[in-house]
Amino acid sequence: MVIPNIAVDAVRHLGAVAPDWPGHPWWHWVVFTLINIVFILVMIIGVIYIERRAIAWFAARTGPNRTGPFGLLQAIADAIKILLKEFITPMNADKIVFWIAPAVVFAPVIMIFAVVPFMNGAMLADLNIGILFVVAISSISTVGVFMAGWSSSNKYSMIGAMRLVASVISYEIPVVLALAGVVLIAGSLSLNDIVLAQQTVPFILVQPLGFFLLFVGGCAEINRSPFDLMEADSELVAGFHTEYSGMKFAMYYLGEYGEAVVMATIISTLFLGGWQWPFLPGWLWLILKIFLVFFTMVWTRATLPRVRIDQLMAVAWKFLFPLALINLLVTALQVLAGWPEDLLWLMGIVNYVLLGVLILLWSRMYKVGWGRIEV
Amino acid sequence: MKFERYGRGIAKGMVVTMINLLRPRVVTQYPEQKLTISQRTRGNELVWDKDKCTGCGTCSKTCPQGVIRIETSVGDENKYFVESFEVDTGYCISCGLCVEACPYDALFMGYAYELGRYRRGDLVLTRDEMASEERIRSGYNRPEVAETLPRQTLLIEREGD
Amino acid sequence: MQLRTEPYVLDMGPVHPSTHGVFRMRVTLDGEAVLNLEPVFGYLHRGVEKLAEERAYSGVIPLTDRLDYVASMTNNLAYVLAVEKLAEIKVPERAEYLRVIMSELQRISAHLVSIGSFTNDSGCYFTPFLYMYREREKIVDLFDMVCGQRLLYNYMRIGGVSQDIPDEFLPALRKVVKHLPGRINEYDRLLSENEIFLARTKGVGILPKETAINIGASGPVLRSTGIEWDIRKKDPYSIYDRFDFDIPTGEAGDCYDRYYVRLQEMRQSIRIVEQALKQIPSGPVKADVPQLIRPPVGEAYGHVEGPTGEVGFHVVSDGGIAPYRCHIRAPSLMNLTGLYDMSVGWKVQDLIVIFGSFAITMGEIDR
Amino acid sequence: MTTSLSTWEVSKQISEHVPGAISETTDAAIVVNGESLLNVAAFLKNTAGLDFDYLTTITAVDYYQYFEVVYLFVSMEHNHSLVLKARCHTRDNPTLPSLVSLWRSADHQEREIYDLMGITFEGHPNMKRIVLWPEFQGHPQRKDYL
Repeated sequence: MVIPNIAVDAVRHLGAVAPDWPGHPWWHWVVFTLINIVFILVMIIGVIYIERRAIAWFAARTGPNRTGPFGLLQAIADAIKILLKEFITPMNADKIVFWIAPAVVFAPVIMIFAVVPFMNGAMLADLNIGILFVVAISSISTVGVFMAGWSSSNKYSMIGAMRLVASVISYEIPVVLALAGVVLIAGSLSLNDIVLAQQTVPFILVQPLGFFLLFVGGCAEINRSPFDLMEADSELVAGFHTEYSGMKFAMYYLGEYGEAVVMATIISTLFLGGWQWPFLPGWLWLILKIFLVFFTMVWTRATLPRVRIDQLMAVAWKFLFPLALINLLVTALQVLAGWPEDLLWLMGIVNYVLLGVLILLWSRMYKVGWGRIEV
Repeated sequence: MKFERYGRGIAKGMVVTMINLLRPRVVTQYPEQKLTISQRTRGNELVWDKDKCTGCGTCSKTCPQGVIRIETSVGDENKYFVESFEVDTGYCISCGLCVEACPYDALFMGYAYELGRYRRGDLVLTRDEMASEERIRSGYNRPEVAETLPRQTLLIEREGD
Repeated sequence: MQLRTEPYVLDMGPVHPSTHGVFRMRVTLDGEAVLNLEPVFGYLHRGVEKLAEERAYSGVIPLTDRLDYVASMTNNLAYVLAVEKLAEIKVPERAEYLRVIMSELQRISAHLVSIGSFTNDSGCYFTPFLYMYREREKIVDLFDMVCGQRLLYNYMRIGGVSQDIPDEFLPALRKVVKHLPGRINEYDRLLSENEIFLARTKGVGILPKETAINIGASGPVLRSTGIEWDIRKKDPYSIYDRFDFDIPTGEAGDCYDRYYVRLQEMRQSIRIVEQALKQIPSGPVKADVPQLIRPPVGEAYGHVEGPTGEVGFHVVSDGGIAPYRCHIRAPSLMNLTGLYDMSVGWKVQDLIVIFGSFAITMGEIDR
Repeated sequence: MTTSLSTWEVSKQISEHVPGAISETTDAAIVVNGESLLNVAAFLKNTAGLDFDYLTTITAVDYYQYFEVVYLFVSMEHNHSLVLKARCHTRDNPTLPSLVSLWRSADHQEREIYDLMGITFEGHPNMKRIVLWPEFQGHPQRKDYL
């Protein structure tokens, strides 16, 4: 534990030299680009392990335990196996699009980590529009998925891709509105500033509704169960990547878990205090929080059935969207009224009561539509 | 979806899965860990008792698949001598009817279960293979053999409640 | 602006994760909504009925195992009942009890499989499925102990059962019977109130009462529409008239009711097994029936209430050692007649759920 | 207990309403002419007191001289059953009227009989092979099929 600690401290020191964008020394970019790529790959291996282990434990199985100690090297073994596989291109596929699509899906995942602080100021670029950057970049992978679904010339892929586009576009709105509440309280769009603002109270205690919305919306946006409609394995075989094999498939696989890591990182940065916490080094706290959030996602995946596509849309537009608006309005009023800094806990209590009342109310008011059409 | 009960059902389900996460796992790691199989296992490696068999061919007649081939000739003391006795286990459906039909208790189901072969021809069991002493007899329809075999592992006993 | 759309045809199956074997549905879709559906059978056709004509009466029993391979015991029983009716064989008392115990355990295990795969179809990622398989394993252990195999039991014989149960069977069965209700309640909690599960299954794929009768539906599919029709009650075979149990019925005839009827039926089956355990006498387990039985010329229809519905065997004898004709009434084949009515207009996802709620086995449909 | 209706009484009733339909009555079953099968079936379904609303199973048996199709009807209301038989005496192109218009449970079963036994059911909306592929020659369930 000593060596990484020193390394990260050094890096943080380097990063803190000049937080403004254009004035950075060149080695800052190199070092952090490397750190980001390594971090995301290691985290992907980590979450894949957690996913496979936890879902196996939930299902009364053991999970991977053959490769390495406790099966920790399973993801690497899978990667080696998948590298040796033949890559098959369907005859009727739109070849160029088919080949580009995996890169389009995977690249944004790495890009997002540019603005995530591992410790105070230890980040690739402390953009003053950090959250906006996250929201904008994370939508790009949708294009990649749609490219894959379109170019595969497979009906299952096409249905999966259409579902994904529909769901991501709808869920973007409640997610962004949920983020806005945090931004209002923190008073900044920069992720580092938001983490610093959680010095005393993590925002999950202040913004419970925002957390709930971001968690549900985030699950939908990265297509995790119960909203994993785009690759609904019991209906669409494998959704948009049905026709992919070999390393291209691995790119989707990595991209999918990379998105999960990103979403878990955003949630833990915005609501769980990011690297803030005593005793342990900050980057370790961040990793632990990411794993915790991810574990919750696995837990829901292990328990819940999948929703239908119209129900998915109904949840976004009839349930999450109004709640997000109300949350934003209430938070804005609270901030506008100049809520005293040391009474933040009271704001938390008020918001929790609000969460309860709203969920009770909406349970009564909201109904998803009748799924059948007349033929 | 109507949250008439405010998502209580989902919460209940989550609790159930969490309880099951904490339960001991029932999976066994097969090649290293092996459970004791049933005393009456119908492994299709038939075991044949050369001394008891009279060559009546009842097994062959009862076999629904018709995979038991038995050739006999009249030997000394007017007894049948079994010249060849073959079972193509590739076609055997392990139904156990031959063992039940045998009037002299000369045929037994096998206790073995790892029966993969590389060649299809190897699946045909010959007279000597079936009479081999190394084969363990299963207790299917042979209670006296069943008593000698170890007790079967039961999940209900491993898991308890 | 008017966008031009056109329906397209999607071949679901024969190789598809949710077709429970090798079933194929030619589905015409408008976006995600099902406009037309044509089931295509026959990918697992092995000609069991023809094969049965060339085997001795006892040799057909292993074939019946391979029809509905998640419910071999009840298939065995249906065939054996038909032959016994034909040959007028009296079955010993203990064998009757063993038959009842085995078929009720089989019903529990088959329902566990159906519920498990149904939840899998509705999108639970294998968790309930494996829970169900864990419980099924306890029952399969018992079957293994009795008849030496875990899937294709081949236990019933003409005139009884193949062999008596070993000594440790009854204590183990008592333990299982004591253990299972708690687990069933647990899975009830896991699924029956889950809002997402309700949203996916309630009101989906409704089969009206009249249609259910008209298409010849049976088993949980029929009972979920509210019709109290259970052959164990209405035409008691074996010794079912000695047991006290209820017929769980649904109300709407939707996917949820089919699921819930199965869940409640498991409880009733446990009740029957408990009663049978108290009453089981000692004695012989097989009537004195020759291995190559020759029933008199005639025909008989034997049916039982299998886990999927009424499993029937229509056996025609010409006095020989092999059945002259052996027709199998496959409950799943009849139930699937209603698939079109139930799924047209719903989405692809609902189609999978509706199809999963039948709990079909292709071995039985294609034969 | 599902009671088997007395075939003699039912056949008397049938012959009153559909004259000339019965060709033979035994203790176990009523054999009707192929041409009047649909009328008899409709009579069985719609007559109060009989109300056979459930067609349990259809079996076709090949007796070399003729094909016999066995229908087993059950009434859920009265819990009684009846076996009805119809015969086809040709081997080349045996036909019988289809009962799909009355009981849709006949749908798949008649297709299966057509497929395996080669009996065509007239009036069936979708008389195609069900378990074998469309190009298949012959009808394997027949006794002379080798």
